[in-house]
Amino acid sequence: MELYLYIALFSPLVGSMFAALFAASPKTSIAGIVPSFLLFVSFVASTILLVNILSGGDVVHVEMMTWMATGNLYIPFGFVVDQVSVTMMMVVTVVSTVVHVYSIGYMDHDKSFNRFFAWLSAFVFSMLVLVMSDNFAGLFIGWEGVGLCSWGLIGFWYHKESATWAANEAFIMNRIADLGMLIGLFLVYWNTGTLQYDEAFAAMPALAPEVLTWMGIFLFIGAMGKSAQFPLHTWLADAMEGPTPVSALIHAATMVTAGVYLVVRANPLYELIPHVGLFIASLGAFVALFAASMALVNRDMKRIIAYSTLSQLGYMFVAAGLGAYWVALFHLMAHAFFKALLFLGAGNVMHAMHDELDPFKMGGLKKPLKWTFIMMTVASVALAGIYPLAGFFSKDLILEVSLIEHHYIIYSVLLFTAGLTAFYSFRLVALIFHGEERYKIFGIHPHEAYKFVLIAMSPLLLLAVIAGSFKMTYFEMVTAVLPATEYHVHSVMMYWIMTIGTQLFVLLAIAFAYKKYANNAIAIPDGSSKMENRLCYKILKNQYYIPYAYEEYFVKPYRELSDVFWKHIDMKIVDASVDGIANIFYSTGEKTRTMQSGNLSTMLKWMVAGTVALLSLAVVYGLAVRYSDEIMLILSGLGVQ
Amino acid sequence: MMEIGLNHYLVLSTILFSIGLVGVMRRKNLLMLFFATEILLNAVNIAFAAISHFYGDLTGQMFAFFVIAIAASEVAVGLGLLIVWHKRHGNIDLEHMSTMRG
Amino acid sequence: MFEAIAFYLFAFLTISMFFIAVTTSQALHALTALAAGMIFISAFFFILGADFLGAIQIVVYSGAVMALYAFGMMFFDTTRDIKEKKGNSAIVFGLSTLAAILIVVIFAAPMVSGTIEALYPVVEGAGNTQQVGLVLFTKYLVPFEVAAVMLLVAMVAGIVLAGKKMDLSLTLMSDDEVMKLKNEQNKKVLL
Amino acid sequence: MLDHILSILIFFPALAGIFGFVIQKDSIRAYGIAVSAIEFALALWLWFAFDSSVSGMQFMEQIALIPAFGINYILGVDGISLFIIILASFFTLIGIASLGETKDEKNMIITLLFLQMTMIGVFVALDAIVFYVFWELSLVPMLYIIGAWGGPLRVYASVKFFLYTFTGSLIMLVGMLFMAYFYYQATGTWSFAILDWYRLILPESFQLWLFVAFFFGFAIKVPMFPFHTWLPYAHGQAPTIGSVILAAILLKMGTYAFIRFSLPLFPDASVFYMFPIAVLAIIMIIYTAMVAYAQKDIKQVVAYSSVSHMGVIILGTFALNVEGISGSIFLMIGHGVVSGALFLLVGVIYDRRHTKMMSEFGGLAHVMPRYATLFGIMMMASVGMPLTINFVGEFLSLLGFYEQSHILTLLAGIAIIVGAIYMLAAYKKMFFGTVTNEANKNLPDVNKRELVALIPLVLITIWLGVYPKPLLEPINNSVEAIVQLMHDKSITEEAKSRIPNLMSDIEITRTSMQEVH
Repeated sequence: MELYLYIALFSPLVGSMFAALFAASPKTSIAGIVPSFLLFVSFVASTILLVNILSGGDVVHVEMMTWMATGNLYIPFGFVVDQVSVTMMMVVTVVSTVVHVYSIGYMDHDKSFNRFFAWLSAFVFSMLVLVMSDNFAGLFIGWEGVGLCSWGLIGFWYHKESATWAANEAFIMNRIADLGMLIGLFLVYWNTGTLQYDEAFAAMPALAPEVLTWMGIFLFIGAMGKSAQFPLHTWLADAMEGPTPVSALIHAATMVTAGVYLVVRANPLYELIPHVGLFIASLGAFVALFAASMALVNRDMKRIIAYSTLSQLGYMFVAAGLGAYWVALFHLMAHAFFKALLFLGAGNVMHAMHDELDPFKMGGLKKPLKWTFIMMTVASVALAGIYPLAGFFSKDLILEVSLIEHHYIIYSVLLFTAGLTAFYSFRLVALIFHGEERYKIFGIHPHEAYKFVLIAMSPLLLLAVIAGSFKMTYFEMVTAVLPATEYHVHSVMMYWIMTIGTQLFVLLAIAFAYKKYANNAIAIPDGSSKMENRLCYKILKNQYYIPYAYEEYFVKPYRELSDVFWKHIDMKIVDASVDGIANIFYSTGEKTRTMQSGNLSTMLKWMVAGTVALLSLAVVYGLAVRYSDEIMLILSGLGVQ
Repeated sequence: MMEIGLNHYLVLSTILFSIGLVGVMRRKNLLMLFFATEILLNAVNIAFAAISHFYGDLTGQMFAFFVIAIAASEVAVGLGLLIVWHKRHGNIDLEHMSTMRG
Repeated sequence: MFEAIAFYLFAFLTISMFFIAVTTSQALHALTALAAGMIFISAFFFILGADFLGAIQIVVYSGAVMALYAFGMMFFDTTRDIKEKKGNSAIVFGLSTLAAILIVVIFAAPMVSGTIEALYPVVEGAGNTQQVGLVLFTKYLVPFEVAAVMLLVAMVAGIVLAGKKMDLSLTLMSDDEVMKLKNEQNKKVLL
Repeated sequence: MLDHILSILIFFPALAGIFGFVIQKDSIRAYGIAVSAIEFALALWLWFAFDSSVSGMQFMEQIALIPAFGINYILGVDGISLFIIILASFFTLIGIASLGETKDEKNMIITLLFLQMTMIGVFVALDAIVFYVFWELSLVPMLYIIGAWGGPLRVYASVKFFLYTFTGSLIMLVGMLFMAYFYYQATGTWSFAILDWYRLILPESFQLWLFVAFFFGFAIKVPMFPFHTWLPYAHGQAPTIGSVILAAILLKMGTYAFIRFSLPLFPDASVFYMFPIAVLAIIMIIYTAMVAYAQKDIKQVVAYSSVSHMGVIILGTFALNVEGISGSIFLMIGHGVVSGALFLLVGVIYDRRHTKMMSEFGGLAHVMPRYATLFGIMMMASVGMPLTINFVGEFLSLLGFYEQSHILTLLAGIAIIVGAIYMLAAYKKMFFGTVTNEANKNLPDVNKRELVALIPLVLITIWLGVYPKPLLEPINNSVEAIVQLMHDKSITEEAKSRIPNLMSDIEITRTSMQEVH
């Protein structure tokens, strides 16, 4: 089994290096095919590991080699394939294999084709390190590794200013969170003496509650960055500057869920500190609503999906925060499938529309892009949580969890958000695929994506439909390591009312979206309509002015302060005082050179004066020695030691 | 007062020394400056001899001998230099010697 | 008693002679006063029992050094008054007095005057000259010889400096001629 | 030969440098490469022969110089200095091998060989006077390199460099003399041997003063805020090779000396000054990172980033526990490799365009993809990406200091944010976007000569990031000895509690201890 573990882990790395060999040479399709194949190998190996776990095999735990060892610190490169990580591995390898194959088609005309695959495979490797590591340090390696790859992929089209800006923003914002993560690691190490999961978690119940609280908070700050929780969320929407497969893989299915994974992985810690868990859940609920509200009015297809991702991450955190770790993980998995599908579909649309992102400029694309239409609709239905698609099982479960745990505010927020989700998802679908064919004005002739691309997407389509049916198998598997709380509404009546009510609410929202946006004469927002002039619309459109505020109150002051530090403090104070001291000597020399008038008589006078000065020093010293006791007495009387 | 001790000699030596200092500082004529330095040396010699006497130690006298020897050499070389300077410039005034101006 | 009278007398004489030497504007007066002062100083040496030193003082200073000065002065115009620009005499006297007071204070301080020990004690039953000879030719032999060499060097230096080109007056020559001469002599010691 | 390998390591390059004067101009480069390659091979041999399980000094040599004052020529190497020595010989080799078109190449190479002598001398000297001599001598070749081959302000920069560091080390010298005097008072014999000094326990008040005296010498060399202003000038004006050696090795002298002198000699003072120094280090980290962000000149960005990283090293050193000190030593190596490589990379573009202004560039990734890749790797290493060499050091340093203060570590951790900001901003300005400047359209990519220098550095960066054990193990052993020594020597309660007691058998600490009062 260890062999399969290594194959699963390292074949993406090999693929990445293979593609990197061709990074500087012109496009060769082999640079895309080989990494995709290797990822498939990785997927197969992961499946074997999954089967092993499912069939009751032991958890595979290997220690490859020592990484850092000094003092009491011992950090190995250790990997563990248990029920949680194998779930993540499956998600990662499935989605990334699909995305790789898809990218061969999507990036077909890009001159940096080879480089793209190098980065993409490197990302998968980092992500696998993240989920498979058996200690916090290994997690951090993967954590930073995915950040790096995300930077490289968001800024993949580095000639675009907006892309590179977004890449840097994502990296730096993640770094802010990583600091929290790092501090969390330090706390774990100094309090438990180890960074291994099993040993650290075993030592935690004995620790003081404050320490555990801080630990939980700092680790969660790390999770907030990667999972783009408020207030570190702005990077995710901007990250849509990257190629669409990247958005599908990194910013929907895998990397952004790392935060959820961390909380799930650290469940023994968060079990001990339910108040932090409640905070996580509240923040999750807030972000769910907050992100969904921003998605309502956005005019950028990818950003809408990104906000929806953000919103779904909020759902996951609600589940994780309330202690329903397996639910969070389940939603993570289901979400990965349908959200990746949604993004890939969006990628097809973009290709067809020559990188147009504004859905108001599309419309009626269901004819030329039939398959894409089907896929995106299915994915949206799944996202909205309609029975029997994947979203229903996972999302409804979260609603139930919040209800059962008696957090009614969270419940109502989530319920309302579910309606919003349905609305904006189908607003998008309606705008793109239905109604008038507005794209014709721009002289575009959309065409469907390559066949193999569509075939590559089909596994995701399938999974988005059927993922819900794995629920019980999955539950039995992961509860081997996660708390096995079953969430059942006590009365059957209540359950049915709730479920049907939710479904109806969601369906209503969908209908409303279709009614508003699927007809031929929709109002294209041009700043004239009454709604657009409302304050709340403006706030939503400007993303609550948060990016603006960051720019205004963090970025600009930082830049200005840096300038002040350099030009005024460093140059005018620190350096100037050094030069000032040097100048004192210099000017003393300049002034006293008149003493050396060359006139011997004057010099002789100075000589005598010097002699007198030396003699007086001798006298003073002699007196001081002679009367040292008295002097000390006087000084001590004055309070000098 | 009547018993002459070491301090009397030292005070005398000091007085002579300060007279020499006055000469050194006041004189602008190099020859006169040389005279003043002779006074300085002699003042010190008195102190040496006196200390030697009152402590019963000959080291002071030895030093005085060497001081005299040095004074003699100094006069010889100094006068030679003085004469050359006088030949070249026609005076031996300190005020005119300022080539070492910094 | 006699010692005290002699001390004060010679002290007065010496101080006044030296004072004249540093204040007079006549070179000849200064020279004469200096020579007299030197002789009076030798009196102290005799009082202190350093007979040999006293004799040397008279021979070397009043004899050799003064004669040297006298010869040297022949080269200069000594008859006329020496015109000197008077500086600020307050500084001059003030500094000197200060120096004198400080030295006295230092020498009079108990920690200095109380800690002197005889390194080469006076040998009993020998005359001063004999004693000096004993120390000078044993402990101080090397410095003595070095001093002798130094005197020789000084003598040669004096002759070279003062005696060369006595027939030429560099003062009366124009700068060009001096330069020419210098070039001809080619790096000989001239100036 | 192994018995005298340290002396050979010191004096071989110097002798070879003297012979260099008679070498033909055409063959001087080959000669220089050969000499530094032999030196590097010797350094590797030293590593090979080094017994990493021993915590004390190895390959000791001792020759009496002035026995009356206990000044001896004592050399020795332990886990702390071993790798800096190897790094020094490695960088001299790389520096000479990658030397671009330089006027007066012969003198440059000879100067570099002399510089190598002084650098290695500093790191192997175990006698304070010998240490001081090499410490000061190292200024001279650097003064020449900046002053003779530098930019337009080279004279100002070199004089400032020289005088500033010289002033600091004079204060250090006074401290050393006092230290020897105290040793004399305590034992009745003079000694300048550091290992002898280790046995001396000084009262706390003495320690405080002596610590300050040593601190000035070391802090200016590091350079710590606010003594850092010579560095940007020196880097800004120095030729590429000068900046590389300066950043990679010379700055490490200061931090190395902290570990060699300040910590074991004055454990109580180290604890006493720990927080003030940590605050300075944090100012260094954040403030200089911000200043780096404001720079317009890419070389200055790297220069200020050096200062910022040195702050982390200082912080790790003053963690006073094994994790922190090991981390700071490892970070010295890491920062040496990374900043050296970054300066080499800046040199690459400077050779082509003769400007270092970032506004002149933009979109270089299009024209020089290999260059952009190498720069990117090194930038990420500088930012502290895990699995690169810098991360190990930074992680351990911060981890170590976390035990001493949580809040300060949190502040110091901002390093990873601000570091990313200035580096990414600089990278974006230089490499991203479209090529706007005509002069950049046809720049040639990195050539073979430059690759020879850069590829090994990249490999080391990643190798030691993934597998730091070969270095960490010997470092760890020697650091444990130092920490235990500090614990045993410390007098005050606070110091005893702050410096961990490892309770292991370590020989230097078991020798006699004397109280001095």
